[in-house]
Amino acid sequence: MALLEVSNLGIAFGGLQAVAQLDLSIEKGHLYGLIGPNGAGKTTVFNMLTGVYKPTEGNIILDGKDITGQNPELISKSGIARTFQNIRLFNDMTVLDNVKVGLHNQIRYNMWTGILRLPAYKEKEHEMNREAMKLLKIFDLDKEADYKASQLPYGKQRKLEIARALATNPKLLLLDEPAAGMNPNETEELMHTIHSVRDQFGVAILLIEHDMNFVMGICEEITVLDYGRVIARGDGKAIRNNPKVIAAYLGGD
Amino acid sequence: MQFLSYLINGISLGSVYALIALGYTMVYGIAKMLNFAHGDVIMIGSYVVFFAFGSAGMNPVLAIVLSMVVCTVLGVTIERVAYRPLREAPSLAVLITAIGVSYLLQQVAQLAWTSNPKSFTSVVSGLKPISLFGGQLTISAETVVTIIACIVIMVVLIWFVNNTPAGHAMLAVSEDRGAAQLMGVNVNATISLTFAIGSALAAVAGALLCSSYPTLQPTTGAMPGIKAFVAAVFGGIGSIPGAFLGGILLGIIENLSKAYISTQLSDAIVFLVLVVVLIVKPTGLLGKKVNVKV
Amino acid sequence: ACGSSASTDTASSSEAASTSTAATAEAAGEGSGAYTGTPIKIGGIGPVTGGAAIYGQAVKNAEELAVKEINAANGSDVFEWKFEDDEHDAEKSVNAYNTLKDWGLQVLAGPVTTTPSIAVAAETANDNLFMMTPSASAPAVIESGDNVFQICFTDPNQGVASADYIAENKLGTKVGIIYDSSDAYSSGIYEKFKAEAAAKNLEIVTAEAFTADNKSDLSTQVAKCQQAGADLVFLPIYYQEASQILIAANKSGYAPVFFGCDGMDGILTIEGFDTSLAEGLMLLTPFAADAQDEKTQAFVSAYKEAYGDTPNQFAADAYDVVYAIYQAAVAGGINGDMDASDVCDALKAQFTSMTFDGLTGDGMTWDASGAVSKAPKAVVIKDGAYAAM
Amino acid sequence: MLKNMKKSTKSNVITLGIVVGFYVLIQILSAAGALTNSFSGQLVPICAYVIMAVSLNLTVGMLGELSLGHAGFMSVGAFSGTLVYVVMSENAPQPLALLLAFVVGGAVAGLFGVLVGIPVLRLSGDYLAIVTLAFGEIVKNVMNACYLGVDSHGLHFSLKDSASLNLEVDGKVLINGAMGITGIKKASTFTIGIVLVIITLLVILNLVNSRAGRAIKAIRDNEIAARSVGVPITKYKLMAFVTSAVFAGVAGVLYALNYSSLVAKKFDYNTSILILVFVVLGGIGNLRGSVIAAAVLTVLPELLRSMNDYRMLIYAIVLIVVMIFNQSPEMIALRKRLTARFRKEDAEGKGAKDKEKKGVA
Amino acid sequence: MGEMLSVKNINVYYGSIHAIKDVSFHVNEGEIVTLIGANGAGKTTTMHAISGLLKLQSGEIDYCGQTISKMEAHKIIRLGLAQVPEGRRVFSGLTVQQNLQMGAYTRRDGKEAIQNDFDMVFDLLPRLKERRNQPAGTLSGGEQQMLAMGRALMCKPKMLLLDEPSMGLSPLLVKEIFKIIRQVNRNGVTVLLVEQNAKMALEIANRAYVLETGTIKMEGEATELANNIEVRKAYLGCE
Ligand SMILES: Nc1ncnc2c1ncn2[C@@H]1O[C@H](COP(=O)(O)OP(=O)(O)OP(=O)(O)O)[C@@H](O)[C@H]1O
Ligand SMILES: Nc1ncnc2c1ncn2[C@@H]1O[C@H](COP(=O)(O)OP(=O)(O)OP(=O)(O)O)[C@@H](O)[C@H]1O
Ligand SMILES: CC(C)C[C@H](N)C(=O)O
Ligand SMILES: [Mg+2]
Ligand SMILES: [Mg+2]
Repeated sequence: MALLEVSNLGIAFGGLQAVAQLDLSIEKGHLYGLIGPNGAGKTTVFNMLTGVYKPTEGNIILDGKDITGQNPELISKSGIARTFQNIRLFNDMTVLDNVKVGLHNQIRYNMWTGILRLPAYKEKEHEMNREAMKLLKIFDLDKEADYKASQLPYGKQRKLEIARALATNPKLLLLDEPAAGMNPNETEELMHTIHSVRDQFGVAILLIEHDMNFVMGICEEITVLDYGRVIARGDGKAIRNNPKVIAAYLGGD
Repeated sequence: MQFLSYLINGISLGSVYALIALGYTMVYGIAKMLNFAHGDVIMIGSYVVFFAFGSAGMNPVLAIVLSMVVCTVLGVTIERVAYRPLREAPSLAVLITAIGVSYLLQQVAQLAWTSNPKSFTSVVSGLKPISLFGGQLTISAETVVTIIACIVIMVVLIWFVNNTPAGHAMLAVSEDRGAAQLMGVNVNATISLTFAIGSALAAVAGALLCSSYPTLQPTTGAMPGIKAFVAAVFGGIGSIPGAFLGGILLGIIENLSKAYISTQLSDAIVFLVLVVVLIVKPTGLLGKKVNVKV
Repeated sequence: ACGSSASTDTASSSEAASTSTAATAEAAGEGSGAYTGTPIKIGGIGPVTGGAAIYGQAVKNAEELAVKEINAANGSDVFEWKFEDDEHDAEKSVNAYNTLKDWGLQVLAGPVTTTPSIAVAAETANDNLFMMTPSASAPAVIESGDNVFQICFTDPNQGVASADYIAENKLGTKVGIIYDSSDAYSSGIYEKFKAEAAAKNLEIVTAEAFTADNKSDLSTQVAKCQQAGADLVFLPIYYQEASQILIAANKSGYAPVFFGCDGMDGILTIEGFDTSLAEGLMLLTPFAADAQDEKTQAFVSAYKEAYGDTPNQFAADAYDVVYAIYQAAVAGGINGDMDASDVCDALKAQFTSMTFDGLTGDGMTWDASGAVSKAPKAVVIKDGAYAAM
Repeated sequence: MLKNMKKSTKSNVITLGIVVGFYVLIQILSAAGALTNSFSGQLVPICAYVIMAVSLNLTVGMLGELSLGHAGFMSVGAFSGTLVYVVMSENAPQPLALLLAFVVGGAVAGLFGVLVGIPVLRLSGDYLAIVTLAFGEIVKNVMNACYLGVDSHGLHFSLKDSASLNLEVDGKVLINGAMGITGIKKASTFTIGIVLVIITLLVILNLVNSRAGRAIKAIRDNEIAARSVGVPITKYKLMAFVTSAVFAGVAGVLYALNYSSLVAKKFDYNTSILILVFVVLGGIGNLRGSVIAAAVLTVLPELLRSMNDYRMLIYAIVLIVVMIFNQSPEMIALRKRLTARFRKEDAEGKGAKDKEKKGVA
Repeated sequence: MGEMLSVKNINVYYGSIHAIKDVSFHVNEGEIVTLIGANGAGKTTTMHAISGLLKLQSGEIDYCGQTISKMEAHKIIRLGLAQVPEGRRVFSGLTVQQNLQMGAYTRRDGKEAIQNDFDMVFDLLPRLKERRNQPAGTLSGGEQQMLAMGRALMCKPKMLLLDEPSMGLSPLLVKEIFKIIRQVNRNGVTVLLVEQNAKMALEIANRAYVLETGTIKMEGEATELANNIEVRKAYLGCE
């Protein structure tokens, strides 16, 4: 069985069927792309996978466990982490603390340990700092650890979001337009980073992106949505040449 | 019959709350600030009417117009001096300044007019109360006028906001000031206009509040101000019909709980109902649910 | 225990003092020079800002007036006086007291309201500093210590007296009550009234409360009294709210006998109030500003001249406090050089033994608990003025 | 990163140092007899308000929720703690009674914190503010109508009047409605106050700089993101709210036991607002600021006594002016530029130090 | 062709952060000029400085022969200088239609003309027509981006400031947007464009400036820069 099994997933907002009859299956450690025109329902799929929206139909099974309709906290614990299309950082907290919040369920000690500064506090905090810095280093953010998140430029904010998501030690990482607002060089760099993250953490990655070089360069399999429905599926090459995809999404040259 | 009379008392009180709440919600809805000095602007307005109409014998309509002018100038000045410098500051900062302004107005009123209570002569004392069921039930002229004023103001406000350029500017400012500026909206002028309208409404509210409940003191505006704020939230803050509905309901709940449960605990009951309603309907009765797209 | 049990020695001196007071009051400005020592530092505390400011202002004015008169009449200064604001708040009142102590306070004429007074009384008891409140009427105020005195009636006293008066004069058979349950004074009177009414077989048909937070609309309370068929409504509340009740009752055509306590005094002075609505209103009060006696008239005109307002009973109380202290100080040989504790002991001895004639009563005496004994006057409002009953 | 650790620790040490320094200073002044009655009389209330402000800052600054009913928690704490003290001090040693009073006051307030916490989980922003305001008003109204007495048959309770308690003649009314509790033996001292301030600061500072504190701040900054990384919102919102309530309760006991009487009216909306003023003026989320603002603003009206009738007028003006001076972005930018000029090298590259990120975000 | 916009030695601060350092450049009437630069270079800051959302510390900005650097943002817009801000900034509580209406807020040329432009925008961006009554806040990211563009067009500007107008758009729409920009420009609107997609930006632009950590590092004809090795390396992702 695959890591993520989505079957017949759908949601409607009022009269609008934003996503319908979506099937998706992602293997452990896979790099998977989800693309489609604006408003196709990609972000909505992410929102259902992470419990932000409750699907009106269908099932989501992660690692053999049905997580359909669970709340985001639980889903995070089950092993799905994400970034957001509109960046959502903890703006008034430092870069380091942003990642440490991501470690919330990984390195734990209870409230009293913190308040009474029991020995475990120091130990665990050190561990957290170590882990967090390790992650920041991967994304080349270690020098900005003390900055407030809001003071980072856009591109770095995107990276910080990914670092934070990774801190939750997910089995599946969802990235919503990670390269938006980055120039080609930065995008290139990000591709490498994502590859190495996958290799290092063995995490499956599902990503949404409109930058075709990025998607084609990185994804092993791609699903294309249009008006909430799957219109194509396959590897980069197949997608690039699919006439439906060209018509709805890529546009002919 | 008795029930009806309590109900009418409630509506009467509620219509006053509603009138005040309209001013609150207007300012809140556009400027996104809780203007805790609103009640005190009402108090100042009432004093103006008291002296112009009660003491100097001016025509009541003229007295109210005068009071509206005074309150508008006052409201716009307060906004200019005390709130505008904090436009970009956290909203709590403005809240605290508003509280400072509230203290200030009360102190000024006390120094100017002493703390001795004044008994307000109803501005509609010329009108006859409505008598129903052969006199078993009377609805005072104040109540009738207040309700009519409320409805008229509500309708005009809704029309204004939705159908005039200035109204559109208000909507835009309430959503995103920076973006509104980029549309060519003069944010400061729009907020000033909002305060002008809110304060003019405060003058009307003051005259009618004191006509129904005639004791006038420097603290007169404080409690009705808070209650009206509660009413505005109850109805869904920022929503004009919500303010009306919230005000009326608050008045009714307050009076019915006095009538049938306990006069001693009626405040607690009113607030309890409010809490329960908000738990069930977290954005108030007519409040928009804010859709955060993730 | 009242004045009668005091030793003859002090009793005679108090007599002497009381005549001298009367003399000063009458012949103000002549410079009788009864007091020759260092001025005594007397302080007042009360709310001069905030919701209860009317009471504090009245007390402040009257104290100032009394001190000025006494100093002028004496030729040399008897009192040095200072007044501090407490915003009707216990914490602020204690702060005010401490500020006065820093100034050198020897005698306290205050605070004005009950809640602050209880807090301050405990402090004065600790310091053994003489305190006399003009208007804080709860019994708990004087329970704090034997150094604390009241010049006003206590609340229970008024509640009982009102019930007795109503019963004896058969003013009504079905009694409704409207009181302020968030106010110590009002609920204090209400409770005792209720108990006494039961003893006197008065039927209480309904007791309705309001609070400081919902007092702008009292129409429902009035309607409930009307509904219950009350032919007399007892109003142990202050005059602002009472005026609202009268207006509301008038609107709904309800005309029972209204009966109030000392807090009702002032209703005729509300600017803009249609005094015809108060016609027939009865109240027990120790003071009426339009009483015809010379003392009251002199006081009222002096007050009006100085402050532009008609004084209410709290002003009269405060005026009496200063004069009573003056009388006691002269009789007890008190001097501003003494320390506050000695002053206190001397004043205690005087007050528990002397008799004082003031604006708010003749022949006032105090027992060791600090409570005053004086006769309440019942008045009725007739033709827009108080008339004795 | 180490620097970061140090920075927060250093800041905490400074904050506590200020408190201890203040205590020592007062002791010295007092020994030298240089302390006025007026000032020494305010020491305990100052401590109580400091605790209130610091605890409210946990809700407002850290959790990011507006509370207009903090005095309500103070009230329930004050009444329950005082009741315990009044009853216990008759038959238990003084320190034990006192300790118990604080524990019970804090616990009862905490319990109410849980109760109010439930709507907190569903509401936000001004709707929550209204619920907390409502809570404060409900407490005030109910306590004003609350009569509690004790006689040989045990406790009697009524929401009507003391006569309805039906006490025996030997009975004693403990809480007498609007009159509240009277005849309290004054038990609070400045030393107790300072100890409580320090405990409060330690607990809240430690909490804020721990895993739980980060979770709370994360919820404040972005609830959706916090959820997405698995922070249980319910738990941490409640934790912040209840902790804040507990300390308000303790402050209530400290405050109440400083006076001979206790009335519900004291803990009204105005008091809640006053505490909020301390928090905002001291800086939202800045605990040291809360300490200083609470102390200064408590003393200020007393310092203005010489202004007589204009006292509160001036207080109001000071409040407005300070607020504008402190919070207006122009003023902040101006101040920053001035300080930057003085510490040029220091300012370099330390963007992280700048608190304001407002601009045109 | 005269200078329509000239920016002279401007300095902008965020608190004590010096974000824009002595930047000067100009845009001639009828041109498309693009600003390229890495993340955090100060492109958005420059845009905000021009439109009046941020205050200058020093320097001057002239537009159509008029100094606008001391002018308030809303007055600048009235001079025909519209901006599509970074991050879209749509009025999320208002519907698509109302958002577009706000775009035409300053226009006084009659209902009909405005109605025409409505049709024009709906024509260019048909998705907006589909969603005309949906609250803008619930639109997808790309839809919001279209709305921001449409809203600026409704203002009938003389000059458009575009801050990453293609961000979050599908490849098809990116092409579409660039087409629209070109078309608008042909209709007489001067454009100042900030883009991460430097390649396409340089394709349609006449001239370009390269911004690096708050200072202009290079300037020149667009085609020239597009062939510059450094630029190609740094911004176009070509070795
Ligand atoms: N809460 C909501 N209420 C109403 N409609 C919604 C809501 N959320 C999304 N939609 C609609 O559902 C559709 C799908 O939106 P979604 O955000 O998933 O698109 P997307 O594929 O991510 O597009 P983009 O690439 O532009 O981000 C859109 O048309 C959007 O307007
Ligand atoms: N509100 C702010 N407060 C403090 N610093 C800021 C603020 N906004 C931007 N900055 C800083 O100013 C510099 C320029 O930022 P700006 O947003 O103008 O860059 P940009 O070129 O538009 O980048 P991007 O491509 O990421 O949009 C950056 O270093 C950024 O960190
Ligand atoms: C002046 C009055 C309001 C005082 C009142 N008798 C009290 O005890 O509080
Ligand atoms: Mg999307
Ligand atoms: Mg930018």
